Amino acid sequence: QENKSKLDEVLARGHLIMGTGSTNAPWHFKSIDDKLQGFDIDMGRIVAKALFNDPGKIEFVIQSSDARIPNITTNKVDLTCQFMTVTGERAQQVAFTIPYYREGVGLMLKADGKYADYAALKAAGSGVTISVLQNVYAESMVHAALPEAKVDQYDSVDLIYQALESGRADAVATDQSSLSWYMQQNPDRYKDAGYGWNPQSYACGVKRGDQDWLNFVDTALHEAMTGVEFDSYAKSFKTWFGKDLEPPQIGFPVEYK
Amino acid sequence: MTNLLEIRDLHKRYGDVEVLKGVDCAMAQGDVISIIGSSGSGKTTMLRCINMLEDFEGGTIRIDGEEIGYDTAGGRRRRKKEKEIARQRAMTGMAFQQFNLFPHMTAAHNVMLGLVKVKGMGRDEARGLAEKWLDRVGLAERRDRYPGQLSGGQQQRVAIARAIAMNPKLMLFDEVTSALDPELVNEVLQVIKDLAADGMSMLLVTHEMRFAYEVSTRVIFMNQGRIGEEGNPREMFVKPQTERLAEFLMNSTFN
Amino acid sequence: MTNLLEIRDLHKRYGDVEVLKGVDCAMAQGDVISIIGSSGSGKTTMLRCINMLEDFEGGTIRIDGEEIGYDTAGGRRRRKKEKEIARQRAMTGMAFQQFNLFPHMTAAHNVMLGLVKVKGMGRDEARGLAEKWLDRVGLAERRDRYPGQLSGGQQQRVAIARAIAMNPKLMLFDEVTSALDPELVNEVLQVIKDLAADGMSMLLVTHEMRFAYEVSTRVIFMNQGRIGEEGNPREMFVKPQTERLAEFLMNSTFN
Amino acid sequence: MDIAAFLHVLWLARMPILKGVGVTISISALAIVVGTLVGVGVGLVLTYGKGPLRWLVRGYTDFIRGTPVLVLVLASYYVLGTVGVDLGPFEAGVFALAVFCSSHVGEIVRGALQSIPRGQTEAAKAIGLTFPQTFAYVLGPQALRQMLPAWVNTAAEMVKASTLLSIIGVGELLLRTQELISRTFMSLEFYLFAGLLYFVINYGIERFGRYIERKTSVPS
Amino acid sequence: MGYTLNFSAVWRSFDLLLQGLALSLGLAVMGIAIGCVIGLVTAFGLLSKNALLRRPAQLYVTIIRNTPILVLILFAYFALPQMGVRLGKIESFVATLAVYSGAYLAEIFRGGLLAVPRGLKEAGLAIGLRQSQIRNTIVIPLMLRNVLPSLSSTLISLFKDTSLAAAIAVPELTFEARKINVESFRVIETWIITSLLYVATCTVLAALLRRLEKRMSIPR
Ligand SMILES: Nc1ncnc2c1ncn2[C@@H]1O[C@H](COP(=O)(O)OP(=O)(O)OP(=O)(O)O)[C@@H](O)[C@H]1O
Ligand SMILES: Nc1ncnc2c1ncn2[C@@H]1O[C@H](COP(=O)(O)OP(=O)(O)OP(=O)(O)O)[C@@H](O)[C@H]1O
Ligand SMILES: [Mg+2]
Ligand SMILES: [Mg+2]
Repeated sequence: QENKSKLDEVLARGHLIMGTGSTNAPWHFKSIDDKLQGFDIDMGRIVAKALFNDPGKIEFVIQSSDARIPNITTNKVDLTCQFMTVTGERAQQVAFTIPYYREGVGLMLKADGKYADYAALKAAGSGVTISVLQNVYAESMVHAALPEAKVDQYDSVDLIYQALESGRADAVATDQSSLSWYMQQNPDRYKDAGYGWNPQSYACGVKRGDQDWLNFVDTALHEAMTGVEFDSYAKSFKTWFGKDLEPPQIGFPVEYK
Repeated sequence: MTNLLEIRDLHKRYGDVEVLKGVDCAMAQGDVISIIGSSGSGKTTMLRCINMLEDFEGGTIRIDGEEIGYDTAGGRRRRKKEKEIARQRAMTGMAFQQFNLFPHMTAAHNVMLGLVKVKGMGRDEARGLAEKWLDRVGLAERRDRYPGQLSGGQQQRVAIARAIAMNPKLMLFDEVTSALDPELVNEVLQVIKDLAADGMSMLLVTHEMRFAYEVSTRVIFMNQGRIGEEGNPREMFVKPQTERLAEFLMNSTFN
Repeated sequence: MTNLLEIRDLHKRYGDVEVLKGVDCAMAQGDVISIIGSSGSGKTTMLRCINMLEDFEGGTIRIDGEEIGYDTAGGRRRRKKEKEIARQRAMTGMAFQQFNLFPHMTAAHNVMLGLVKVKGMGRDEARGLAEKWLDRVGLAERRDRYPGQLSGGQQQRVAIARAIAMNPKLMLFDEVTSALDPELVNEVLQVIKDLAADGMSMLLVTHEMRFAYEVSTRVIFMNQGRIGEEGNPREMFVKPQTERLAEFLMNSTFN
Repeated sequence: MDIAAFLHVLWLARMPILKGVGVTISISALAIVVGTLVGVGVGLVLTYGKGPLRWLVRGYTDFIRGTPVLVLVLASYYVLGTVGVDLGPFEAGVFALAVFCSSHVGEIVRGALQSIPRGQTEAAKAIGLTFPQTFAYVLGPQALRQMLPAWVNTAAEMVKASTLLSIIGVGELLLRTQELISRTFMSLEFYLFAGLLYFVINYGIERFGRYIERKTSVPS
Repeated sequence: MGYTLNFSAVWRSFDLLLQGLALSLGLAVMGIAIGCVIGLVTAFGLLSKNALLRRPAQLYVTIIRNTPILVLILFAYFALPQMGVRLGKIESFVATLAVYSGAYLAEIFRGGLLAVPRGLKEAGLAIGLRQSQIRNTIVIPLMLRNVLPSLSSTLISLFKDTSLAAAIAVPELTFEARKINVESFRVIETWIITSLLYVATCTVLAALLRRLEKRMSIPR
């Protein structure tokens, strides 16, 4: 009983409980037949497969972004994979796994809009308004690319797109993955401004202080990106980001290059 | 000389029910007329028509020769403008059974309101007049009390002062004592008596037969929307002409 | 024979003000006692103590020998249990100035409520009794009306029927006619007269001097929280012994 | 907006929306029922209670009424867990709304009871009714009529507050709507449609309240 | 459970919360002030004998009161510009709150107006006051005194509704709190402090209203 690892608990339970969202494509959202899908979801299934050799043995707990860390710390979930940006401050509260995606911020414009590209936006100075997801550093993040632009922060992804659509904003600044998914769903209406910046890592989170469990999840993700489960990872990557991955090189492990 | 008040063939209905079925009445300057009659006979309604608190469908009411509420020109009858009616209402003063003092104003402010807003008097002048009238009704020391701090009898006296201060040509009283405890009735009746002695023209609905008898120059007995009998109080109370009045008087003297 | 009601040295205060300053009173079966006195003299308070609607600080009240509201044993005085007090309250019936009918029940249900819930009577039996009493007060046809559909006089008669139907040993009436229009007063007074004729013991606070004179076997004049004078109505009204009563009677007979 | 395209998407999404409506209605109904039962107790203490108990309940209602519902929701989901009561999101959400509802109903009950004339209690006492009987037959029924309109308002308030449970992942109508938007990106259309559904639910409650009011009105 | 509270992240951004609170208050004051005017006009409309005034007033109140305010906010901010009405985000929110509170206040004012005895209006007529004078010197002052006790509940709810302005990027208190959450993930701590700020503000608001009630109360 004492100091038993979460790993044993999950194995004994027979399924994994993962916290995630349901309102952000292509990361975690609902299909037409009301099933959760997306890249985060697939990461969860990879961990479930590692645990039980069955990607279906997983239960999803839907949570808002605000709930990601509290649900870990109060044991509501075993693991959270929900496009969580790794920061030092957050790492003091939860233990991050190895990253499973590297994200950057991009700018999206209306195809028939006033501004042609990044240069035009930058030239317009304080005349442009950029809609972004709410964040403490949202303002400085935008200003890194467009030093004078006005910044409007919304609390959900659909609203930043809506702001662009209804003319409340001149461009959307958000994750490139989300932007490319959105443009793929709405062909010909939008265009990329052709500028990317602000790299960040996405990782899953588990409760602090359980090295055993963290090791296990790390191993599962690591082997998905470089080892036996690479095919599942690559297939998911292709589905949600539309790009084919080079298979890992045989020979000397890439980590030690 | 024109009559102070002249009512001709007054008709008033509420929905399907005709409440006043042709009332005629004339009143000279200085008259004090008591209106008696059983409940529902139309006494209140008649006063309310005179003060245009109710519209009426037929007949004319004139005060000092001026037609109240309507213009009848070329056979067509049109309600006067609201502003004109407001001016005419100020020719009569009215005191109600429920006092209807404005609860958020002191006694003095209750009296001053009409003086300032209707007569356009300055506040100081209005204050002086209000104090004069409150003194007259015996409330010199209660000027700055609110209605909730006054007894019923005192409230009713403020209400009378409020009406009188507007210097109306005619005062209307509608059962001004019947919401009062028996012991408070006298203070109010005394005020009305004093006004009568001063020559104020008054029309009062009352259930106090003794008072009607003592104070009025004429009594009107209303019966089912018409004037049933009318005359000098001494004659009417002692020798009622109609059976209905005799019956009414019998019932009214139990207490 | 024990007295029906016996009050000894009753004291009651509201905060700092002593409202009853030692009232003694005894009443035999079948007595009809009118309590008169000016406003604030403590008449209502006395009735409310008898019915334990108010706690009181000193003295005893006994009905049929049973001490009301308190147990005084070995010099210590303890309020009885709420349930016991409820039972004792049912020994007296009370009618209020404001009727206090239950607005969400018909006349018949108002009367039945106590019969069913307090006396534990069956609904049919209670209904029969309620109808009998509503007939007695002349409301046979209005049994199934709600209070809002009845005139004040009719409401007051229902209230009396509600109290009487409980078959109390003693009826208490607190100014039951003073919220009524003058013409409705008579119907209620008539009901009380009939009850008196039937031998019901009654204690009534009233401002109707004429009625007190006609109906009561004894009159109590309350003055500033004490019994000022007490006796046979014929003597008291004609030859008051105290100056205060003489003054009070003079003021009360204006109307 | 392209109406035809929207209607097509709407038709495909009918099941999740219906489920969302179902969850919204069950959350609201549970919260209203539990909140009302507790609220009646709260109202009774506020009206007739004495000393520390009353003082305590007064503090409870004032604190709850001043706190945003969102905070109540988060607190019952996370903070209750730390004291050993581990509720699922649905139960925690219903609990939070019921607590919120009880403080409002408590105030409504107090207002209704206090507006009944004292004479009613006295008349009931005078015919020998005990206090519980007085409450059951005289005060309660009258208070019920009195509080009906305000209670209907509170019920509609609960339906609107149920949207906040989306934060802790309860699949009620708003979260369902947001899920649909995240796939279809028709935000305005779906938000307005959800607004319409909420309107229908609340209007239904309003009509129901009117109906009960008419049914129980006393002729006068 | 072992969760230890750590408020350092909240204190670091506390000035943001205070700025947010100031904006919340500003939004509430502006929105509700305009709402009062709308509510007053609508209340007179609701009581009008003229169906041309009454019906639209009823329709307005029914629709607004039964629709979640979030939908109204999104509609005003995103849909109205597509219909040619473009307000800034603050103006848009204030307008929405005004329209929303107007509907609630209209109902409250209506109740207060009904409680002004008819006799007082007649007494005003009898001394020759015009309708508008009666309305301004007698009816409205008395109505305000009638509604003050029940107003505090509504005003507190409306104040809390300013938290929804976060949805359209208005940096009020809830918006700032969420920002701190996203950064630090100290969700529980942030909400504890934020809700204390809300509760404190509501308590002050309620106390002010009680003071006002006392000051305006009529001596008796
Ligand atoms: N607003 C109204 N709507 C309908 N009927 C009314 C209205 N006001 C009065 N009535 C009816 O008009 C009739 C006359 O009423 P009025 O008040 O003039 O009688 P009254 O002689 O003053 O009686 P009381 O002595 O009871 O005051 C009554 O039958 C009454 O029911
Ligand atoms: N609840 C109360 N709190 C404080 N004082 C009260 C209360 N009830 C009555 N009093 C005071 O007690 C005194 C006696 O009141 P009570 O009602 O018994 O008089 P009353 O003789 O019935 O007068 P009335 O003829 O006006 O009904 C009055 O001075 C009254 O102001
Ligand atoms: Mg009348
Ligand atoms: Mg009394």
